[in-house]
Amino acid sequence: MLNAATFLHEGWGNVLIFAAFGLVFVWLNLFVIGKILLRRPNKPDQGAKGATYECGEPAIGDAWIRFDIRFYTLTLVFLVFDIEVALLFPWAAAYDTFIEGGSGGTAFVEVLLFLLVLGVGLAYVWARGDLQWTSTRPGRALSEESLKGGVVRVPEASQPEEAPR
Amino acid sequence: MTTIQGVRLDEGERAAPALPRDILTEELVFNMGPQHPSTHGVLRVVLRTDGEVVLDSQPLIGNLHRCCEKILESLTYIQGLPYVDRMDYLGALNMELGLVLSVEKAAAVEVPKRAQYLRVILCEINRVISHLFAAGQFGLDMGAFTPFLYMFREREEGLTLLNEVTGGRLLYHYIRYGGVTRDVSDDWKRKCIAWCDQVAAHMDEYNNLLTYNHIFLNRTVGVAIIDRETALRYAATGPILRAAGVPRDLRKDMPYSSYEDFDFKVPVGPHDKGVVGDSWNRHRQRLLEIEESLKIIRQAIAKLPAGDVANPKVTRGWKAPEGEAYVASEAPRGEISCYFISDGGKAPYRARMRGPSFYNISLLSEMSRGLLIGDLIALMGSIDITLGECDR
Amino acid sequence: MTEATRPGRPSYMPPPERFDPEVEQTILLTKAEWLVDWSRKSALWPLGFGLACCAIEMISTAMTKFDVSRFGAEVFRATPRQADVMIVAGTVTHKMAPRVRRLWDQMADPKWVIAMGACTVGGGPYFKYGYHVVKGVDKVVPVDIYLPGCPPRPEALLEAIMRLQELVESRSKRLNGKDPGFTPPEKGSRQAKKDGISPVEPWETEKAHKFDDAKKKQEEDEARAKAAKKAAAPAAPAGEGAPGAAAAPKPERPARPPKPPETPNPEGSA
Amino acid sequence: MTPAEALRAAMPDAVEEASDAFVRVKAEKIVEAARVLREKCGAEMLHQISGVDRPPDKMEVVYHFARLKPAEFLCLKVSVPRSNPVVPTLAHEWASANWGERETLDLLGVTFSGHPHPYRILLPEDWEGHPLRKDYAYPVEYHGVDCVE
Repeated sequence: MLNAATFLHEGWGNVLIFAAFGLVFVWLNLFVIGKILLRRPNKPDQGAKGATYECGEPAIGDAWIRFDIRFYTLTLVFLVFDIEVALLFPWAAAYDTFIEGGSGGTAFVEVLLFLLVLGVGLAYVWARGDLQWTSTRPGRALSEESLKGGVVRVPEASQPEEAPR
Repeated sequence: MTTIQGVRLDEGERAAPALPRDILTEELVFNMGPQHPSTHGVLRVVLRTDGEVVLDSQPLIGNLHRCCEKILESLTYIQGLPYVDRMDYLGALNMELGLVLSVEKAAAVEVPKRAQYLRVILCEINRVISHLFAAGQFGLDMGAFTPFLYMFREREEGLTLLNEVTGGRLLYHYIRYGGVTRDVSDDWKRKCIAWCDQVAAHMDEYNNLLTYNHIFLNRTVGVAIIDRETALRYAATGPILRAAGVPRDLRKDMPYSSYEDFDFKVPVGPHDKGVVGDSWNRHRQRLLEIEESLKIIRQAIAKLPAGDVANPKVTRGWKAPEGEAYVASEAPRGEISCYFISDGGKAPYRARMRGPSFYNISLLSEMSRGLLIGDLIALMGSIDITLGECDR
Repeated sequence: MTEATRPGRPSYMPPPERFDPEVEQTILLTKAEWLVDWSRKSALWPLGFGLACCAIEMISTAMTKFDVSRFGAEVFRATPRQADVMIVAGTVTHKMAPRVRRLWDQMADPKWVIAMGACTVGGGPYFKYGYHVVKGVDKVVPVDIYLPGCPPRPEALLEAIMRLQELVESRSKRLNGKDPGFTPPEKGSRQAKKDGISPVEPWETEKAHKFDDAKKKQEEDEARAKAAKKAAAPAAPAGEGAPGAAAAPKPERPARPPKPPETPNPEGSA
Repeated sequence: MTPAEALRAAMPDAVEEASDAFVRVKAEKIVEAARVLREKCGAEMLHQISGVDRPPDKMEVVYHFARLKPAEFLCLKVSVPRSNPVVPTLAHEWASANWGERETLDLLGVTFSGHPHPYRILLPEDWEGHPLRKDYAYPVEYHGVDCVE
């Protein structure tokens, strides 16, 4: 039977407060801030606003270029070890139940095995030199010939010089 | 030859021919342009990079060309002085001294001893302030914001000191041909000595905070090494040359404005860490030069002779007689010089000012090949450029 | 002579588009409008964009002694996308002008401009002989606050930021009709703030283009007639004493083109 | 050894005028003269290149070399006709000449033959005229922005 005491006791009080709070925020967003947003200055393509920002210059060169492979392998390596850590979290959380269940030792050894397997992967990648993402392997763009430099060489002008009309 | 935004970029092959065709990778060309936190002003650098490694760069200057030399030829002698201040707005008094020295040598104007001492005192204070800004800015480029705040504390006191004598905080118009405009009071001398002690006391604080900071060391030791030969080839002078091991300081080698009366050491070459000529040595070089400048200030104040501060013969409408001179002096960023020609007219016939940053930046293109982009920032921060004197 | 190619209008500037007032008049708001303006005023993020000597004074203002963070403006954003105020601190040269304009275009609205230093207000010391210096940055971007001084002291920049905050805050008063129309604050800014006097919104009147329809055409014709009459008179050789030895005649300054017409005070508030 | 003696000894015909302050050489011989200064007189740094406009017919290019031990400046002058000022470039041996000559080209219009990158350095690419010439007419307008208020 619903009366004031049971109403509060069964927790409906909290629901009432949260509902009130929710409605206030809904009203605030829809009506008050909504109207203000409607009246913000809205000039999406004024002048060069849409152009890519490159320190105040019209962007030269092209961003859609073929990057070096080494960045791709590096992200793959990161992905693998990220998942590995993600898998360690539940194990760590449940480790006390293992101890109560008496199989703490075996759980620990299993994790070591798991880490060992991934360690082998890390060693392979390390030996192959893929972790060294800064320097490029010989034969890549950073060969002696291109390091000779001189004036900046660029494939071709991809952007007209004058500001877009 | 393609032109992109005023940049003459040579037509070049897409990548090194040694690559097998299938895994051809391209280079990214972009601007580290006029509006960039680490270019210390409106310098624009076009970079060609492979990933993080800079293959080639081309600094493009001229965004702050303010026609200084044409103005010096159009205005009378006295009117032209404020424009020389605005060349290196961080070491403005040294710029004034540069122009004034060559005009005085050409016109054989005699400067009273007290005025020479006052010029030395204020120029050295200006050098300390400029080096504090440069060291703090370099720390800021490397990501350490706090040292910049600490160094600015001393810099603000120094600015108030100069403000008290010259009337300006950053640009002073204090030095005239044949002397200076105002004398200093005894109270000011006491404050100046107190300020010198304060800066000297805080030097080890800066070193612990920034110079010997582990991260800073990793970022700057052995990075962008400018050796003696490259510096001389590009005529890069000042802390860059001295950090590269060349004991060249015009205050010692070609003394002017009675610098020979003071004994101070010229810090040179490899300091206690890092390789000779690397970014860390340039930074350490500036901090050591601050300590030397403080010594000079103390000696100059102690030995300040009596006498008037300006040459009475030089009045407002003064004109230099026919003649020419080339005098160089040591500004915080390098050697400035003025090739002054006078034909007896109301204005200088030609006053060719040398901005050290103009030559310090020109070695950026060769030095940046093979650097990482972060190291290029270390290189630019350590050579400490001011675009005012670079573009004039 | 279309609007885009009117002399005195930089070629890299897009043609101005009209701001349609209807959207604004329909909705009158009180507290919410003030809330938005108060939040914008208290967090004016400047664009880290120092050109010359004034930039060093701008950095001094951001440091501990003058501490611009008391006004919420110490976060210097490196990219224009996240900046609200463009403090043009230093000499704008002709080579730099298109870049300043592009940076201003790339800033998100609402945006303001403080012209810091005599060079940006009107060419400053480089006015007469600076062939490469733009005589005042309002030829390039619409300026809200002009801050003279060479370089202005950090306290002056703080004053400029306070004036800008009044400009931002006055927007809600103006929109709510409580504003008796734009008259520049005669006495100190405190007085102006009390009276609720506020200039018109920067993004509504493009000050840089200084144009208005009928009235301007008539002023231009007058100016052109006067210039033609002055050009007819013998051009007196101006300029200082030519250097004695050189035989070449001193080049006298070119005839002054008709002055671009001023914007009259907008008649009244919305 | 002073520059005057060294240059007289090395290339007597190229020296037009020699005094203790400077040596004026023929324009074509400037590269060899600089080389003599480097080997014989110990000039280690090209300190400054200055162009001087001497209307109506002369244009001067003044090179200041810096010697470190004992510290001194050695001056070379070259005068070329003002109508077509051409001077061979020093940029291949003295790297600081690269930008110095580009600025002289930019502000005074002296072309340096053989320069690796002969373009304006300070003024925009499409700027007309060379400002430091005595008869330079101020621009009225550049890209739509008025130059005279």
